[in-house]
Amino acid sequence: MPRFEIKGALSMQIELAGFPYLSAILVTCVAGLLVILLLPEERKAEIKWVSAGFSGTTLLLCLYLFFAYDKSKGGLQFVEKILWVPSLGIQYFNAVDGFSLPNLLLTGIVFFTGVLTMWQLEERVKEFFALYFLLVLGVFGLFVSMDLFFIFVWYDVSLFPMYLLIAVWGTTRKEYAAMKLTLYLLAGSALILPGMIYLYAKSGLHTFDITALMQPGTFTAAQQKFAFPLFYLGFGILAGVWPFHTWSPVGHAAAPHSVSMVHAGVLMKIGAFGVLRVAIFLCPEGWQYWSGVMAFLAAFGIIYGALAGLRQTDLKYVIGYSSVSHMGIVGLGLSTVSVEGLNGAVFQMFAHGIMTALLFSAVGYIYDRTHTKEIGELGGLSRVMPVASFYFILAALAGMGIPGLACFWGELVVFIAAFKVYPVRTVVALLALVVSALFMLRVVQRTFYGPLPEKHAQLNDVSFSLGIPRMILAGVLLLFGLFPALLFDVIETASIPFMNGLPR
Amino acid sequence: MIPFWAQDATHAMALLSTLMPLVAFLAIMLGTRSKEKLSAGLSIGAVAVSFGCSFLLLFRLWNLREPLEYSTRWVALNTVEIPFGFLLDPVSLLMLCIVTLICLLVQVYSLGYMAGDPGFSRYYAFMSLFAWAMTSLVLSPTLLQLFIFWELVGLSSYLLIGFWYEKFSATQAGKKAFVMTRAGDVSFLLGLILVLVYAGNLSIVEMNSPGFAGLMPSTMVTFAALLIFGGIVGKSAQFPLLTWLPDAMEGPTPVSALLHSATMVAAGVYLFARLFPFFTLSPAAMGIILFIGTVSMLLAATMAMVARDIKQVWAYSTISQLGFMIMGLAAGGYFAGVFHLTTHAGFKALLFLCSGVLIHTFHTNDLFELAKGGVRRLKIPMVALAVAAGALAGLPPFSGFFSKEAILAVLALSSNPIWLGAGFLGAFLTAYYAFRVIFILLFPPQTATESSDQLSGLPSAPKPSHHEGSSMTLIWPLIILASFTLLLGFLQGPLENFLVKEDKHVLLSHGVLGAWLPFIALFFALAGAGLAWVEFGRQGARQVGFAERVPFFRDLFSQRWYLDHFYRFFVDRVVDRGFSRLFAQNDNRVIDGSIDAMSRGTLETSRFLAFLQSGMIQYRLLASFAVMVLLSLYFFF
Amino acid sequence: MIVPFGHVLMLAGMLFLLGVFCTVTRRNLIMIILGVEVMLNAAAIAFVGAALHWQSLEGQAFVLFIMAIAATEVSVGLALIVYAYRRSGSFDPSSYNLFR
Amino acid sequence: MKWMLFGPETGIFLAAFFFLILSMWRKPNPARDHMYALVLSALGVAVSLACVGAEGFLFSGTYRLDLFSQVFKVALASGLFLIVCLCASLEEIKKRYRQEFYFFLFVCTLAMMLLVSAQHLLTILLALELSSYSLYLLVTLRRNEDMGLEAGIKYFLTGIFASSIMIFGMALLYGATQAVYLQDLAQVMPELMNSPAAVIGMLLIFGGFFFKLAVYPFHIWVADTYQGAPDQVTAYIATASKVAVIAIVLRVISAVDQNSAYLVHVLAVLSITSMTLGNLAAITQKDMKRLLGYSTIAHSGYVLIGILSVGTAGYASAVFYALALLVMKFTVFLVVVVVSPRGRNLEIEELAGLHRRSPLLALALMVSVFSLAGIPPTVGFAGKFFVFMAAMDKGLFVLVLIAMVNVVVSLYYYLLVIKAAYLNVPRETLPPVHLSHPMRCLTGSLIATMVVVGFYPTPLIQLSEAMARSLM
Repeated sequence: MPRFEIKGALSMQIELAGFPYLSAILVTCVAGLLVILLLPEERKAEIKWVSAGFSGTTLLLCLYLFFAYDKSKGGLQFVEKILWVPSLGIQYFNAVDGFSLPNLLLTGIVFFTGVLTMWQLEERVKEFFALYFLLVLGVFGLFVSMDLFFIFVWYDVSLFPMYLLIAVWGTTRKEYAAMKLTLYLLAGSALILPGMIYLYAKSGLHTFDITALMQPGTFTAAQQKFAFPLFYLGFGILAGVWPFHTWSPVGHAAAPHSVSMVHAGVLMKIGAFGVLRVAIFLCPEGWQYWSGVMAFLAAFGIIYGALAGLRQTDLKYVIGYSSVSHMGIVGLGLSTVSVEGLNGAVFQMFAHGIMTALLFSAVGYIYDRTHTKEIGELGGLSRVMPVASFYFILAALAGMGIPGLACFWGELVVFIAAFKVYPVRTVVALLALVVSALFMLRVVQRTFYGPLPEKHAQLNDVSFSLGIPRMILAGVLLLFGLFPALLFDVIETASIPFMNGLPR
Repeated sequence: MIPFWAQDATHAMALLSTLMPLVAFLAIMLGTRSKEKLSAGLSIGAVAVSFGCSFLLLFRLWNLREPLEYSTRWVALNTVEIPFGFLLDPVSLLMLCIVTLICLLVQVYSLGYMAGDPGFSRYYAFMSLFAWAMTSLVLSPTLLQLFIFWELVGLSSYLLIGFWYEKFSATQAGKKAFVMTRAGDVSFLLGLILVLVYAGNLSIVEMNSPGFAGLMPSTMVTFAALLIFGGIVGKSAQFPLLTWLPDAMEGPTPVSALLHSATMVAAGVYLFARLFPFFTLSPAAMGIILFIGTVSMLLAATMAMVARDIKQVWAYSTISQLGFMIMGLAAGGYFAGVFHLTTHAGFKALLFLCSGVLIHTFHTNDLFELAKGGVRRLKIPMVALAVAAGALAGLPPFSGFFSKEAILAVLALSSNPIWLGAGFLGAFLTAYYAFRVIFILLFPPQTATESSDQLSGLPSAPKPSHHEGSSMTLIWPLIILASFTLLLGFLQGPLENFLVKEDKHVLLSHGVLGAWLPFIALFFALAGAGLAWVEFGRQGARQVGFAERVPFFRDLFSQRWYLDHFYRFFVDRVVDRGFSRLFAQNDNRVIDGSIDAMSRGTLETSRFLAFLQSGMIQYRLLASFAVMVLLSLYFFF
Repeated sequence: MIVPFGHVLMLAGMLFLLGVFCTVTRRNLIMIILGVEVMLNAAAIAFVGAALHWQSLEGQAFVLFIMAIAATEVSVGLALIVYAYRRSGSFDPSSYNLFR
Repeated sequence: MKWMLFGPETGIFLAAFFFLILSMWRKPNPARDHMYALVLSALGVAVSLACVGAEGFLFSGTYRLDLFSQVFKVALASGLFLIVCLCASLEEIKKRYRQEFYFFLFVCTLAMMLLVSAQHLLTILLALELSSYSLYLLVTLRRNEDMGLEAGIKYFLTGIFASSIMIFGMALLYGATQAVYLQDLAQVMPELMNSPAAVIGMLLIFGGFFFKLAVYPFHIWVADTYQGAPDQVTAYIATASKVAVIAIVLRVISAVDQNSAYLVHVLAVLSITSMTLGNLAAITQKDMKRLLGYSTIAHSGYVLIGILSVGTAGYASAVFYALALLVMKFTVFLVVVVVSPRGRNLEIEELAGLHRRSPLLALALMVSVFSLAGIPPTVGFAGKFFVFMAAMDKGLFVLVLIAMVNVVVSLYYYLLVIKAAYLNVPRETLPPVHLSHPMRCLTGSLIATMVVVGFYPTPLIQLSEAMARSLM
């Protein structure tokens, strides 16, 4: 007689607050992926339309979430909880709060515009969009998940399509870059996983639920101090923390445009978000203990990225290094252990995401026409493609922190917060503002101004339809630059309660 | 979410005067780029509305006692609140009027000047952007809002300097302008954060209130004041960040007139005036500021003495005059500084617009070329130029005389006579270089004029393109500004009443020199002009200045005291080839190198291990057995 | 038991080591198999000794099975080796190094 | 009826016997023989499934039936069935040996089934020897006799060497404890944890298992044998054989190990060495099967982590990992078997252009390779995760860290494989790979299994936990 029984395999414990919008986002991605897989390879136009449709749906869902989120109530909303693996305490636990909402919106925007940016792709279309959907699926999953196990799962899901995306559709030294990037980032996960399991084992709560693990008193100070660097470095590699940033320029330069967009725009945010969601949420005391080091690495990374970017001759390398610099600002914000710092950091994640996406999107257009990213071979493009140049220049201006564009607010708030805590490090980081202005303007000058090389005289400007993704991104950049309160109000619903809940 | 609703008529007017240009900017960028006339019309209409509103405001609030503040919540963070709004007080209203007036004039002037340029619409869009940023800057109630528009003004400056982007030098100058002012801005931002950290907010009214001193320790006030002054140094092109302004002359001349002489660069001085009570909290900072103002004033004047490019002369003179204003303010002369700012805006814009006509007609910036071309035949521009130069030199009855005299009066009050001496020296040099230009233009060497008449067909002599065609749009703004320059000096009294009101803590006694001061000042100005006459104006003058005769000084002055060399060296060697290269190499060699080495090491290990695995079977058996033995032995430990 | 169990074990151990020595030193496939046989016999002696020591029959049963295993081993092994020898003409284990 | 408990073994034995008879009486007929094998192995699966609930002891307590053994028998039978599925065109084996091939395959499976139920040292020994000898012969059956012979000889020599060490270990253990039943051992071992003879005897016994499991230091045959054996046989060694040995190791260790620090240390050292060595050596391999051989060594290292984290969690994770290995290894070998050029081994470079030749196979390769590398959401990740969880429960943080570093290293060569399949341009354009419909279904369902179980591993985890509990 069978003595055992497999209990509850089908009768899962489910806890839902209304319609599962978050799962709907994930399911939309999966559905898009499956539909693309089932379409025959030759029907490229259909594949693109399907991709646009599904990614547009996710964008709408994200928008809905962003505006439906009850700011007066704050906290976790749209909770979906399913007991996934009972014996190990793994839950399928999705929810959003003020930290994840901006990132979710960012992902939606970049995803959709990324699909549109690749509208002219002709080579291995089906595989590209399938992998692209997989990549974004992981990103969405990570932002909405509140369970450590799933955070790790989504983290890796978002990483491994990168390899093929870069290696197949990439450009400069693509195989080397793809390999380097993948190994680098998975080396990060080699720190995260042990850290995660370590916390799980030490908590004794038998759960991966972040809300349960983050209760004060779950971990001793020593445990937190030990685990924090694991997460910080593990996720930090993805966020381009100096000195683990070298994958970023190489990877960005090699990746196809929309992948660069997602990569710099969203994937790097995953790293920062992971630091926030996992390292800071679970090990607040470790955070306070290590914050000085974080601030140092971040500040140095800011100036380092800017200076190293100054010498690059490849457009995408330049953007890659600027990303290192900008993500340093996020790191600096996170290191301040203050409400403002968190506000600024999350805002900067969003703003930088949109900005880099726009940069890469603009570069993508230029590269597709001129077939070069070498700054030396370009020049005077403003004359033949004023609109395309406009988008790039706008994004570059945002990157320099011009007010009226979203990045300014993130930087401002971070610097205000950081100056209170680390005056010297902040001053060093502020110097980077000058350098980044110098190198961004240098790029703009050499690429878009000056004489136009003969061979590029016949190029066309962005047509209206191709301009749509750039328009969206530029619009978002402006919108949140002019009305930053839209975003700050959301972020504060998370940052204030979180900081108030910290043991002092 | 942000109620931009007007609370009352005053607020509505303030809103209108700032936001109209933004509307124009957006409309041009989004819609009317291809329709040039419409774009220009939109822009000029918008700025005309702002101008109208600002003057209405000025009249409505002429008797304003308390600063009027309107603000709405823009961003509210946990501890940082950033409101958006307007602060209407005498100095902002005055500045607003200056800005909108000159904007309007310059935009009208540009109709003629920029006609036919392929980027006509873009030009007007940028001009509108500037007008919006500048008016908003002027009316900002908090330092943070001011900083935001400060940056935007810098951006529009960048865009307009590099307006002719095909020209390498123009883009280069734009970049330089932006980066150098950025350096100042960073310092400004730091000062701002410092104030924020101590005071908790950045309201200008509160910073200026007497109670502010209690919020911050005095060393911190000094620090903050100096850091904020760093921003002023950048924006107003003071020593040591002064070299961007002459380069900025690469932009179209109306742009130079508007941004780089009359309004934008004056924003620094405006900020100083704005925070005047705050700055006075720190005498140490005021001392340093006074020093820097003086140095800039004198350095720029020396540079102006040898420049051959007409716009460069005026650019140096702008730096010099801005330094002069800062001297006045730093010495405690609030009204004097602001008054000079006002008059300077008028006559400097005039100078540039006149020069613009000349340049537009003869297509050269070189003084001697212009003279050879025969600019003296352009009657109205030349007269206006002479008027403006007179004002610049500080000759009565032009406005410059009154404002300069006011500043010198303040300087005379200071305990250290060196500042007054510097002021007189400045006045002398100013008159000298101003009239140097006038005389060079008016009295070209005889031979040259004749030959140019005879050989007008030669390509060497610049030919006037449309001699008579200096259209009315070019001329009218000149006439209006010239009349202002003539009249403004006599408005000193009312303006002073308006600006300073009851708190006349600045006594206008004339110190040791007493009532003689105006005459001494006039004497120096006349001396300067006389020297210029001797060297450039009189019959048969060699037209070589005294400074140019000494090669050392000639080189020193024309190379801008080698400041640019220093910057070039700094950027090229230290930043570019130093840090940047170091870091880039570090990335390539050290970080990537070590990672690649690690990978190679792994590969080598892999080969080695794989080699070990392919040996003869017996060796491997032996190895296995040995390992088992070792593991067994481990038990005994 | 006349001989102490420890001595039997020592004998078995030495025999085992001899077998190992033969296995890893002799450059001949057949001798390797013989070495293994010796090792098996060492184990068998240990089993016999242990069976006596514990006065239980299970050790003896083991020995029987070990003998069977040894027989299989020789038959399979020799079959392989003879076949290999027919193809390559060599008993030397170092001549089998096709793979790398 | 007690003999019904012996159902799976009987079934497989009869099938083996059938092939023995067939080889004596009938001329070989590949298609027919394959059909027979398919049907018989499917029947074997069915019988095993039917007997999953069996429980009890047989043969005077030397043979134990419980959930643990019965599920493993299902796994073994399925492994056999899957391997037989790959034998449709058995190019690597001469026609006249086909029937013997099936015979040995079935016998080997039978031996492994016996192994997972073995409860007596002698049973273990016999089952192990029986399966080993079948495999020695299977390896040698390769059409390319030089390769087959060399692989066989090396496998054989290592095998007999290891098994004689194991037998000597048994003798030592018996001499020290008098216990030959595992349940007796469980009772006496706690007192003997400090007796050298008992513990070293135990270690030597494990030596025999390590040989089968391909754990350092008895991994020495793996690369050569994997490379030299026929593809199907290699697949069999890599899947079914490993699963069976993991089962018996678990059974033995659950009986004897009472948290002995020594054994944990030794196993930890061996685990680290195995995975590091396997992963490092795999990096520079050109031959796909040889690479998989080294990766097997590494995977054995991971499994050891689960095994040495004694306790239900550790055993459950090891069981999970074993079952996961069965699926993912098999999928890789499926691709290898189908894509292999005739009469040669598959070089990694020859995977070039696979994504054009057969997108499905390329996808299968990618998923299975990522699964082997332990990338979520695949079953391989879930396996690794549970193994690491179990280890961390025992406080083995450093071990987990090293294992994760190894995962990163291993990813390098796995990515090279994927790169070859998706990225490299083949030197000459090869025709599309033809896959029959059943094979397509099989491949598709394998991919689905790996992903779905990886994403929702709960049922499988519950099963492994139940199995681990039945072991205790």
